[in-house]
Amino acid sequence: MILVLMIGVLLVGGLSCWLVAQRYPLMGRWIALIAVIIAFLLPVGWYIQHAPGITAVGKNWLIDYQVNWIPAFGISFHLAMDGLSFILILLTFLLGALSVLCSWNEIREKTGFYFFNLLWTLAGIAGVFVAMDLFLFYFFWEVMLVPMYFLIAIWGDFNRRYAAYKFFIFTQTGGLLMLLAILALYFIHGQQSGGQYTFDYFALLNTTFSNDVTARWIMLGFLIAFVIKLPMVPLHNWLPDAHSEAPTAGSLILAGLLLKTGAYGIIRFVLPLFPEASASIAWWAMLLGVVGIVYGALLAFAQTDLKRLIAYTSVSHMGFVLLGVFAFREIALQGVVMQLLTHGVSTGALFVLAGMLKERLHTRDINHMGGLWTAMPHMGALAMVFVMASLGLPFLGNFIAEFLILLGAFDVSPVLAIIASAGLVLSALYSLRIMQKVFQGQLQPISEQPRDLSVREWIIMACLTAAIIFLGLYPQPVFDVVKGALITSYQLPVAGGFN
Amino acid sequence: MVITRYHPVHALLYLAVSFLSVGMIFLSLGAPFVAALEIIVYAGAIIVLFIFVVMMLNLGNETAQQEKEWLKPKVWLVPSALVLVLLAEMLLLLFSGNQQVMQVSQVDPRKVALSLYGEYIIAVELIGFLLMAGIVGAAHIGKHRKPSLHRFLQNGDAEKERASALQQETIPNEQTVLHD
Amino acid sequence: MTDSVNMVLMVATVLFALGLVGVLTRKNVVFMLISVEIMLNAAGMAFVAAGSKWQQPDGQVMFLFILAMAAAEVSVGLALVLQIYHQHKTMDVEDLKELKD
Amino acid sequence: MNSLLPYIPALPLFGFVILSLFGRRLSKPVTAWLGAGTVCIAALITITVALAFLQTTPPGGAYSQLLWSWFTVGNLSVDISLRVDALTLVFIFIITFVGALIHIYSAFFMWHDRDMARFFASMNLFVCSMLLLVMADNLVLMYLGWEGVGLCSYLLIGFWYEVPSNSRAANKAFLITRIGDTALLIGLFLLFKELGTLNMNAILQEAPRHFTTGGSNIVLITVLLLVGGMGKSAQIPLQTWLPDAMAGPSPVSALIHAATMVTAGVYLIARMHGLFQLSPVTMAIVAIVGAITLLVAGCSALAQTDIKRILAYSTISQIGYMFLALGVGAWSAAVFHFFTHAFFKALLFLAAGVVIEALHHEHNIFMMGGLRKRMPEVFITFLAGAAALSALPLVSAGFFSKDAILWYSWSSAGGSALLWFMALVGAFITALYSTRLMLVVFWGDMKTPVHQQPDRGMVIPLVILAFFSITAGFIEWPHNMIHLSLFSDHVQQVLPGTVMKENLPPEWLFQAIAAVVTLLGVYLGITLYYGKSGVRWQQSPPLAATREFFFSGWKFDQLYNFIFVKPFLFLTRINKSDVIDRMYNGIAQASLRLNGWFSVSQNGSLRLYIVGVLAGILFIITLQLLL
Repeated sequence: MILVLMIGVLLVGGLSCWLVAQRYPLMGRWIALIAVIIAFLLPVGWYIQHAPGITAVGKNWLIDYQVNWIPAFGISFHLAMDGLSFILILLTFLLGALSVLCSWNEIREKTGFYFFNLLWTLAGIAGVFVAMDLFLFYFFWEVMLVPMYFLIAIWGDFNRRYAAYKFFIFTQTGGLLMLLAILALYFIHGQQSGGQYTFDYFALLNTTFSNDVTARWIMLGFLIAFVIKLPMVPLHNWLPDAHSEAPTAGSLILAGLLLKTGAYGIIRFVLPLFPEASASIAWWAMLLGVVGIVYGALLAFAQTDLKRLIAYTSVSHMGFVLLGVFAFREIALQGVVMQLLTHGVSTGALFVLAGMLKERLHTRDINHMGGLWTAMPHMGALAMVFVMASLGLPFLGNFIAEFLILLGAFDVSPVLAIIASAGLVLSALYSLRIMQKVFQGQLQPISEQPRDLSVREWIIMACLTAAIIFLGLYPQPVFDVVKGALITSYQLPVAGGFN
Repeated sequence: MVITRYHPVHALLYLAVSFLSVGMIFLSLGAPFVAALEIIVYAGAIIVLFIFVVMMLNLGNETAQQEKEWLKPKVWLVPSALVLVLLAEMLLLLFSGNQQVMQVSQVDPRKVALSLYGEYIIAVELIGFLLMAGIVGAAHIGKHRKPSLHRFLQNGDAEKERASALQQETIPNEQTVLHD
Repeated sequence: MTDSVNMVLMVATVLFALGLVGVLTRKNVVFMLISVEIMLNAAGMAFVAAGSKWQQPDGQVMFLFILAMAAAEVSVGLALVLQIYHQHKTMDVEDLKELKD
Repeated sequence: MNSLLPYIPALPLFGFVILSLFGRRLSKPVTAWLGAGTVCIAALITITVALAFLQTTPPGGAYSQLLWSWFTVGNLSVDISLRVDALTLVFIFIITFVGALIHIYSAFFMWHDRDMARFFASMNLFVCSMLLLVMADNLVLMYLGWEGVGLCSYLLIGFWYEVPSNSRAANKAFLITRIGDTALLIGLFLLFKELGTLNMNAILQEAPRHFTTGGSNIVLITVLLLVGGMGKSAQIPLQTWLPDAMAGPSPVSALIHAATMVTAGVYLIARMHGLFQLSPVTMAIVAIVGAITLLVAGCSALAQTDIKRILAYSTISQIGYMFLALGVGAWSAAVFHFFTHAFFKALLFLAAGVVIEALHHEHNIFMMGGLRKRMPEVFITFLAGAAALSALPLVSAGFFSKDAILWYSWSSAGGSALLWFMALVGAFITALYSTRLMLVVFWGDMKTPVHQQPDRGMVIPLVILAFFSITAGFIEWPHNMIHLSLFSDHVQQVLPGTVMKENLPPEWLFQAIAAVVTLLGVYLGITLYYGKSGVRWQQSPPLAATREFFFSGWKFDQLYNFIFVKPFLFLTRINKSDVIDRMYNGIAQASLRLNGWFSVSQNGSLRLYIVGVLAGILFIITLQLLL
C-alpha cells in the first residue's frame, strides 16, 4: 500500500503544482518539494519500522501489493519491492528532491507545468522500479519518458528540439521493441500454461523455452530497450545531446535515474527470465561494455562542452555496469548496484555543478572558463570531490563499485577486465581535464565576479557529498539489503553453464 | 454526352435524359417504386439544384469557352485509357460468370417498405442523420459570409488591394504631371 | 427479358466508367459533381438489378440509401462550390491546391 | 596499545576535515596549530607505540586493531583494520616524525600564503593517506591509501594552480602514477583470483603453498605489483613525473620525497616480500630497474640547474638504490636506506626551500652562490644533508645504509658484479653532483642578494633533521666493524634475512673501494666546480650535447610525448563529434529524403488522387483476373 501512496503522492503533487501555479507561480516549487519529501519519507519510515525483519534470511520481497486491473487480459496492478528496488527508490527520491531544489530559481517560465513534468517523471521512474507486472512496467516506462521529453523540449538549451526528438526516438524505439518482446512472452507463456494468459512477473518467471532461437530473440527485445537507456555503445548517441541540452534538473534525473532504469531492467528482467539466452551472449555484452568504457572515455576527453563531457563520462561508467551484469558473479553484481548508486550521485552532482557554472558564466564551454577556484573555492573543493569520485578514488563510493565489478569480471574474462581497467587511467585523464580547464589556471577577465555557493546550493551539494562519502566508507548496508534480490540474477546462469 | 458538353446547362439536360432512361430501365426490371423515386428525386430535385447553382454562379458561354480550352485530348486521353481498361476488366468479370437465364420478377413497394423498416431500421435512422447533417451543413456552408477569408489569402488580398490603391493614386498624379 | 439483368449490369458498368472519365477529365468542379452523380446512379442501378435478380427488396433499399446520400452529397457539394466560387472566383480544381504545403 | 593505533591516522584526518570545512574562517595561528599540531600528536603517539613495541614485542609480532568491516561481498571480505608490525613501525615513525618536522617548518614557510588552510588540509590528508597505506592489514585498504597519496600529491603539486605549468605537472604526476596504480589493481585481481583473499598476512602465508617458485602466475602478479611500485616510486620507465612535481611548495617536495609518496613502492615490495621471493625473475627485474634508474637519474642530476630538480633526480636515484637492494634480497638494507634517506632528503628540500625563499624565488643554482657566509645555519645543515647524500664515510648516515646496499649487491645470492659496479658508479656520480650543488650554491660570489633570513621556527626542524642525518646511521654498523645491528634485528622480525653467496672476498675491501670512490667523486667535484673552472669546462661542444641530453632527463618526456600523448590527442581530436553519431544522422537524413519524395505526391491535386485510386482498383482487379 505504501508503494501506491508513494507514487500517488507524486502524481497528485504534480497535478496540483500545475493547477496551483496557474494562480500562484511560486507555490509550485514548494508543493513539488513537499510532495517529493513525503514520497521519500514513506519508504524510509517504513524501513525504520521494519528494519529488523529485512535482514532476516529468505524474505526477499519486502512489500507486495496486488489488485486486479484488467483481469480479462491477465493484467494486474502489481507493485512489489525487494532490496534492489528499495535502494533505487531511495536514490530516486533523494535525487528527485535535489532536482526540485536545483530548479528552484533556474526555471522562470511555466513553472507549474515544469514541476508537473518533473514529478510525473519521478513517479514513472519509481513505478518502473516497483512494477511487477510487465504491462504495468511498460506503462510506467512510458510515463517517465513523455514528461522527460517535455522537460528537454521546453526548458532545454539552444538546441533543445533536436535533442528532445533524438532522445524520444531512440528510447521509444527501444520501448516498442520491449513491448513486442513482452507480448511475445505473454503469448508463449499463455500457451504453455494452457490458456492462463498473464503479465505477472512471477508467473512469467516459470516460462520455459523449447526453442533457443525464440528465447534469444525475445531476450534481445528486452535487452535492446534496456541498453539504449543504459546506454551502450553504439546506441548511446541520444545521451550526450539530451544531457547537454536538458535543464540542470533534467540532466540530474537523466544521468542519475533514467540510466538506472536500463540497468535495473537487465538485472530484474533479462537475467531471470532468460538465463540461458543471456548467458549465451554474455561475452559479447561484456565486450560492448568494455568498448563503451574506453570509447566513452576517449570521447569525453575530446569534448569542450562541459555538460557534454560529463555525459560521455556516463557512457563510460555505464560500460562498467554492462560488464558487471554479464559477468554473472555475485561480487560483480553487487558492484553494479553500487555503481548505479554512486554514479547517480557523483555524475548527478557534476551536472548540478555544471548547471551552477552555466547559471553564473552563461557558457558551457570549458575553454571559456579557468581559474574559478580563486573566485569560488567552495565550489572548487566540491568539484574536486566529485571529479575524484568519477575517476574512482577510494574513500568515495565509485571506487568500491568499480573495484567489485572489475574483480568479478576478472574472474570471468581477465582480458576484458584488464582493458576495462585501462578505462581507469582514461577516466583520470578526462576528470583531471575538467579540473584543469575549469578551476585551475588564471581567472578569466569577467566583468562580474561569480558568486560562490548559496545556501540552497550548499544543501544540495552537502547531501550529495555526504551520500558519496558514506557509500565509500560504509557500503555494507547496501550490500546486505540488495543481497537477497540479486540471487535470482546470478545463480541461474551458472546452472545454465557459462564458459 | 453529359461529360463532353462544354456548356453546363447542356450537360445538365443530357443528365436529365440519362436519369430518365435509367428510370425506364428500373421499370423494366420490375421496380416501379424505385423508378418513380429516380425520376422524382434525381431528375427532379437534384437537377434543379444544379440548375440553381449554375444560375447563381452565372455560368454561361464564358464557362463553356473555358471548358473548351481545358478539354484537350492531351488532358483526357490518359484517364480515358485507364478507365477503358477498367471497363474492359469489369465487363470481363461480368461475363465470366455463368450465364443462367433469370426470370425478372416484380418487387413491389410493400416488400421494400417492410424490409426498409424491418431489418434496415438502423440504417434508415443513420441516413436520416446524414440528411439532417447534410441540410445543416449545406445551410451553414452556403451562408453568404463576405470577407472571412483564409488568413493566408487575406494577407495576399490585402496587399493586392493596397497595391491597387497605390496604383490608383499614382496614375492621376502622372496625368496631372502630363497635363502640366 | 432473358439476359436483361446482365444487360443492365453492363449498362451500369459503362455508365460508371463514363462517370469516372468525367471526374478525371473535367476541371470544373460543377462538372465533376455531375459526373459523380452519374457514377452513383450507376452503382444504384447495379444494386437494383441485383435485387431484382434474386428477387429481394434489399437492392432497392440500398438504392434508396444511395439516393439519400446523393441528395445530401449534392447539397453539401454545391454549397461548397458556391463558397469556393465566392472566395476564389474560379471553378478549376487545379487552382485549389491548398492542401499542398 | 592497540586502542592507540586508530588515533595515528585519525588525527591528521581530523585536521583535514576541520581545515577543509572551516578553513576560511579560522585565523592563521589556529590553522597552523591545527595543521601541525595534529601531526605532532600523531608523532608522539607513534613514539609511544614504538617504545612499547620495542620493550615487549606483542603477540604475533604486531599490534592490530579492527575498526569496522568495510564490505563483505560473496567470498570477499574487506575490513578497515590497522596492523602495526616491525616494518610498519619504521614507516609510521618516519612518516609521523619527519612529517611533523615538515609541518612545523611549513607553518612558518606558508605563513604569508592566502590559501594556508587549504595547504594544511592537503598536507594532513597526505600524511593520513600514507599512514593508512602502511598500516593497512589488507591490500584494498592499502590501495585506498595508495590512491589517497596520489590525490594529495595532485592537490599539492598543483597548489599554486594559477600557473598553468603547475597544474600540468600535477596532472602528469597523477596520471603516470595512475598507470602504475592500475597495474597494481590488476595484480590485486589476479591475487584474489588465485588465493581468494586480499589480507596481507593470509596472502603471505598462503602463497608458498599455492604457487610454485617461478610459476607464470606468480611472476605475472609480482610484475604487476612491481609496475604499481614503479609508478609511485618514480622508477624507470615511470619516473618522468617526479622532476616536474617540483612545482609544488618546497615542504610538499620534502614530504613527497622523504617521508611519503615515493617510498610507497619500496614499502609495497618489502611488504609483499613473500611473493617476490617466489619469483626470482621479478627479483632480478627489480634489481635491474633499480640499477638502471639510479644511473640514469644520477646522470640527469649532474646536468640540472634548478636546485629542486637536482634534488628530485637524486631522490629517483636513491630510490633506485632501494629497489636494487630489494631486488637482490637485501630487505633490511633497503628499509634502512629508506630510513636514513628520509632524514637527509627532507633536510635538503627544506633547506633548499629556505634558500629559494631568501633569494626571491630564485631556483637556478648558477644565480646563487656565496651563501656560506650569509646564511650559516642553512649552510651547515645543508652540508650535513649533502654529506649524507654523497655517503661520506663514517660521518654520515647515508654511508652506513648505502654501504650495506653496495655490499649486498655483490654478495647476496641475487647480486652480481655488474649490479655492484653500477651501484658503485652511481655512488661516484652522487658524490659528484652533491659536491657540485654545495660548491655552486654556497661558495663563490654572491649573485643574488639575500633578502631575508629564515625564521627560527624553520631552522629548528633543519637542525633536528641534520642531527639525524649524521647520527641515524649509527644504529646499524657493518658486520666487520662494531657489529651493532639494532635496525636489522628489528626489521627482521618481519623480513627474511639476506641469502649470501659462498666464498666472498672480505667485506672491508668493498667498504674501502666504496669510500675511495666517494671521496674521488667529491675531489673531482671540487676540482671542477671550485672557483671559475667549472664554467669553462661546460662549454665544450660534445659535453654540451651530453649535458643537454642529461638535462632533459634522457629525453624520456619527449619520447612519451611522441609515442603516447600525440597519438592519443590526435585520436580524440578526430573523433570529437563521435563517428557513430554519423550513422544515426545518416538514417535521419535518409528518412527526410524519403519524406521529400513522398510529399511530392501529396500536392493537393484532386484528380491525381483519383487516378491513384483508379490505379489501385485496376491493380486489384487485374490481380484477381490473373490469379
